[in-house]
Amino acid sequence: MKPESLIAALYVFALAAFLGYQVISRVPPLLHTPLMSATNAISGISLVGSIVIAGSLGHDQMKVLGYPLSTVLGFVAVTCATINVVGGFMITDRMLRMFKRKELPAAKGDGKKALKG
Amino acid sequence: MKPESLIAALYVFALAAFLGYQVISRVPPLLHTPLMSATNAISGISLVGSIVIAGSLGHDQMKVLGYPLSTVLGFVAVTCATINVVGGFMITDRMLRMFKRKELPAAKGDGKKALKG
Amino acid sequence: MERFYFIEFTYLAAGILFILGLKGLSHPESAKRGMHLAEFGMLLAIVGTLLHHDIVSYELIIAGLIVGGAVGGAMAYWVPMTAMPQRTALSHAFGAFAAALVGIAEYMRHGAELEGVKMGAINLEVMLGALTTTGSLVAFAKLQGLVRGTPMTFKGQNVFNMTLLAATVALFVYTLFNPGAAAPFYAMIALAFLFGVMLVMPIGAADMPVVMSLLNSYAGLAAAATGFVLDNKVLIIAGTLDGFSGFILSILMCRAMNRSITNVLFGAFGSVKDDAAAAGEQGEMREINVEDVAVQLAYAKQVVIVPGYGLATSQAQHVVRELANSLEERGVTVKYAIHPVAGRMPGHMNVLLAEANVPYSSLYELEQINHEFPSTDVAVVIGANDVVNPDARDNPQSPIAGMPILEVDRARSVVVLKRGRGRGFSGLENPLFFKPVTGMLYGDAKESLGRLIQAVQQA
Amino acid sequence: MERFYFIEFTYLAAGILFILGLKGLSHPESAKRGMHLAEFGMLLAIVGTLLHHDIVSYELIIAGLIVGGAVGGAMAYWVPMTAMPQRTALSHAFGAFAAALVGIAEYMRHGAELEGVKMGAINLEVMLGALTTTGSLVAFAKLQGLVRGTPMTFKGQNVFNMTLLAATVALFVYTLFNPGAAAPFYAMIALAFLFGVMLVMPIGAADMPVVMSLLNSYAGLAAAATGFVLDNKVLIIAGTLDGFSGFILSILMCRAMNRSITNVLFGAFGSVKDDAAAAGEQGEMREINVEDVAVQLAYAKQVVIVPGYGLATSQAQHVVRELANSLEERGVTVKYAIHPVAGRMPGHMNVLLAEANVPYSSLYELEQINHEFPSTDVAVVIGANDVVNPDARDNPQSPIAGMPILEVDRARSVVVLKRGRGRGFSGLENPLFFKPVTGMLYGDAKESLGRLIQAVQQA
Ligand SMILES: NC(=O)c1ccc[n+]([C@@H]2O[C@H](COP(=O)([O-])OP(=O)(O)OC[C@H]3O[C@@H](n4cnc5c(N)ncnc54)[C@H](OP(=O)(O)O)[C@@H]3O)[C@@H](O)[C@H]2O)c1
Ligand SMILES: NC(=O)c1ccc[n+]([C@@H]2O[C@H](COP(=O)([O-])OP(=O)(O)OC[C@H]3O[C@@H](n4cnc5c(N)ncnc54)[C@H](OP(=O)(O)O)[C@@H]3O)[C@@H](O)[C@H]2O)c1
Repeated sequence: MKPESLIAALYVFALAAFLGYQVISRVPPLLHTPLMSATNAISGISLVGSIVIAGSLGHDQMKVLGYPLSTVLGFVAVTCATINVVGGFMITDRMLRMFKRKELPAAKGDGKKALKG
Repeated sequence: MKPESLIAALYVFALAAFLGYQVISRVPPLLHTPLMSATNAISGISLVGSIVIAGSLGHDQMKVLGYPLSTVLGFVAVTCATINVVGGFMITDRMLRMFKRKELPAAKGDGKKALKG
Repeated sequence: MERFYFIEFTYLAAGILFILGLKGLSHPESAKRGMHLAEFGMLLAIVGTLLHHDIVSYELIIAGLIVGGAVGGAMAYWVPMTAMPQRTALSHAFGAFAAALVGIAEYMRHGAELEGVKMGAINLEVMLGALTTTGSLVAFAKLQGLVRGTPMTFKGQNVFNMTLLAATVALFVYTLFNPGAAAPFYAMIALAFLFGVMLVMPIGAADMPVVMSLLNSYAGLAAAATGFVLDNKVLIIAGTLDGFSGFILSILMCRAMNRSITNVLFGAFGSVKDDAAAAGEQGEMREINVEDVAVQLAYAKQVVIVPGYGLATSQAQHVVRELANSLEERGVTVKYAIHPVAGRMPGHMNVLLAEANVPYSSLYELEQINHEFPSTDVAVVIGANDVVNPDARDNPQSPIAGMPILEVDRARSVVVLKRGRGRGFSGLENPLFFKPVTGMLYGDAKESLGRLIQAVQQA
Repeated sequence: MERFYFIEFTYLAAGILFILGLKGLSHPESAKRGMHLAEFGMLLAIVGTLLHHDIVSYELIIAGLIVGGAVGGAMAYWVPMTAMPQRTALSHAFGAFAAALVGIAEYMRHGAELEGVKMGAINLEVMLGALTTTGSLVAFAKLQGLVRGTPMTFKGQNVFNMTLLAATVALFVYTLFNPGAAAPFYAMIALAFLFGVMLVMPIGAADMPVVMSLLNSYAGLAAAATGFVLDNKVLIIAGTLDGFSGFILSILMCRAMNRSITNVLFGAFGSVKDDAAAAGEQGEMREINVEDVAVQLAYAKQVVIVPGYGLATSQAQHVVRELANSLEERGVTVKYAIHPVAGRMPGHMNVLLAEANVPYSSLYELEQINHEFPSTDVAVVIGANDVVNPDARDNPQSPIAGMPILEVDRARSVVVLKRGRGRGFSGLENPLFFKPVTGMLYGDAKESLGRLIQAVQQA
């Protein structure tokens, strides 16, 4: 790793850390569960790394079903990471879709009025 | 500028932009004047660039009092930037020192009580 | 060159979109859009990566994406909301495992020529990845009830764990200076996997949420480390965001339970349990029958419902909503009081009730509702215990002293729905149940509520 | 190598410290500490830079630091608080000029071998730096009263400015592709300097604050560009933070004045003035003498003081504080109502009153105080006009319609201290002065207040 890139990476890390703190600390308790699954999904970003490895051929001797071992590990990694990403995002969406501000236009509201009036 | 460093710089820029927005938008009106002079002082950071130029010898022909022109420009830059930095920070401190939460232990408070009691 | 820039820009965009996505979560209105941004960001990052020039063949990639997508989709589609904690734990395991594998593969490929910094990053990535994987799996097993949820301890456990940790760290350092030496590297991984198990095993199921958010942040840090290994900034950004959210959440939880993280991890709770047991009963609980409760509710002006972990275990969220409806139809004002750590994960109650179509505008947080109890006719406590335990407020000796509570005991009358004399998560006795204002309605929350609804109709 | 890392780490640390510094400004308590962090960060960055391996001789550096430090210190030490705006403007000019010079020097040294991206960064840096320099100088001159504060316009100005801008941009683009060509580069700079003047000249002194924050953000962006040129990230961070704060502040100001930035920059305000003048007087102003005011104040329960630009011009902050004291000694509750855009720069009134030792706990913002006016016996308006103009609320036709105001006209009685019939910044007539509740106490704010204090003593 070239020194320049190391430094650059550290900058990104430091700034992201601040930003993470700022942003996350503003999420209301109401949304903490979605937050958990959302960050969980985002952490599936290691998928990016996995893909490169699964697609490129390592020059390592050990072969599994004709593929270099490292490549196979890459495949497993892709699978796991994808589970994480897809699962995480879908569940988050599902949860968020459940949060509603106002009542559905249910008979309820009217019933109430009817009784009040 | 190497592509890698350009990209890295862009990352830093983007993250800093977000952070700037988050942080600044939390500053209360009470402190807007100090904020102005503080950021003004911080923008004097170009001092860093100026110093390098004032300290290194450009291989440019034009000479001013024996110094290469670019170096002299560097000197002027250092001076200006320093004015900006020192002035900005000192004035900010001076302002902030004026902000007090509670009364100074002035006769006022007592006087009040005295009258009330 | 063009390609290089294109890829890098997809990554940059992804990073920005992730941030925007999390910003969106600051309000339920903007949350959905935020998530879609984040998802789009992920898509961008993937597309960008597929163009990477090292990639020679796509079949394994495609295969992995398809299999993973199918499994992930299925999991997301079929898990009930009440199984959220387990699912998240499992998902962590997968994510962390992927990170670990990437690290291992990287090592296999350029093990020898790795220099200090990069080797350190790989070690960090692999170690965090490994222990998070097994740790999350144990957490999953406990939450799912596959293994005993109670803390599992054995003699000399701490000594063992410490030596384990020491050995792992030693190997970590050693490999730093001899990247070529494969054996120690793999040994370190093995130990890390084991350490993950040892770390979570002694922790009770109820504490899992805290542990999980911690594991969450480890998983994030592992991803960030991967970013350092591959010199890929979007990994660093995403990983860091993740690491922080996990960390902040666990802090919040601990604060709301007022315990220290160390206390959670190295559970000093066991002892407390005993003292509490020793404290024993304080007088009589007044039982009360469905009809009386129904009448109270039917003719009340304001009713506040206080859900707790019991609501989750008995899946009573929908029935609660029905009860609330029938009361509101009678003109009763119904509000829900949500304690930050009611249930077993942050926002647990909010999700359950949202699932039952309760609008979040009628969910009230601690500060918003506490001052309303005095003017509340009936407070209905459904499977909640610790979060309404007056001792936290009144008794400085109590182990949960200082933990903010919902002050239901200030209401004109209180009805508690629970199955019996069971303790809450903290294992403490709850004086509320012995107060004159309180009536106990025994039985599984769901059933009790069902009977209540009918009774209310008659009333 | 070690040195490289050391330098880079000082920069990283500096960047972090700057951020912490600005975070500190989110509360007056933490502000001081925050600033010290930022200052320490700047120190670190400087020390780090001094170790840079390109540096061969230090005499010019030392000289520059000494001279600059002395001048800067003197400026900071002697400017009165009321001259804040001017000082800031001047300081901007210096900072921007430095950025421009760095760019020029860089160009002199490796002009020819600069490729696209870097040349673009240099151009941006130099252009922004140059126009900010002259722009800020003009702003300074106007605020200091060295030149006429009123908008200076001439026929065909817009056409001229547009061509000027076009020419600058053209040269900008040209130099991108021919970095070697020095003449166009320097021509661009010259035009940029000129453009800065043209940009600010037509803007009235009162609008300067907005312009200045904009220039502030340009200065920041120039610094950020320098960061791209020198591939130095701390410059990017600091510059970006600066750029954003300037931008956000100008937005806030415009919103509070409800005008658009373009409207400020290309002042459509002139026209409005005339209409307003046309509107002319509406009835009689009721003059009222010091003694009556004194009695009103002395026997009031609650008095709210509403300071405005007039307080600044007449430097009356200390006298106000004295008046408040003597009233409080009589048991009167005194509160200060601070409008976000009272005065001529953001937080102007806060600083002035802070200077006079008014604790910020007795300064109230718009939302906090407006509902209190009905229960206020006397509202004392000191040199404020637009910020208390009821038209903004009542008259949709008014050019400032919708601008939030302090609703003093709801108070039981209002006393307005001003010199005469002078209009406010907006140049509009103010119906408040003609309302029956309102009494006018003519004269310079400082003098009137002085007389008031004595009268109160007697009362
Ligand atoms: N939310 C979080 O993030 C989080 C994380 C970690 C720990 N915790 C802890 O979890 C606890 C949450 O407090 P809580 O009041 O919500 O729950 P709790 O204190 O754990 O009490 C749950 C109560 O529900 C009753 N119950 C269980 N199953 C039931 C059923 N099927 N029907 C009716 N009642 C049932 C139990 O009594 P019976 O057995 O008699 O029925 C028990 O007393 C707090 O101590 C908190 O610190 C929360
Ligand atoms: N704060 C900001 O950031 C900012 C920035 C840009 C623009 N502005 C604008 O500035 C205006 C501020 O409103 P404002 O009410 O504070 O001030 P204003 O509307 O400008 O009115 C100031 C008043 O003070 C009086 N005055 C001037 N000198 C005085 C003296 N020596 N003694 C007593 N009275 C004196 C003047 O009347 P006489 O001549 O009769 O004495 C004038 O009517 C707003 O329109 C705002 O939009 C503010």
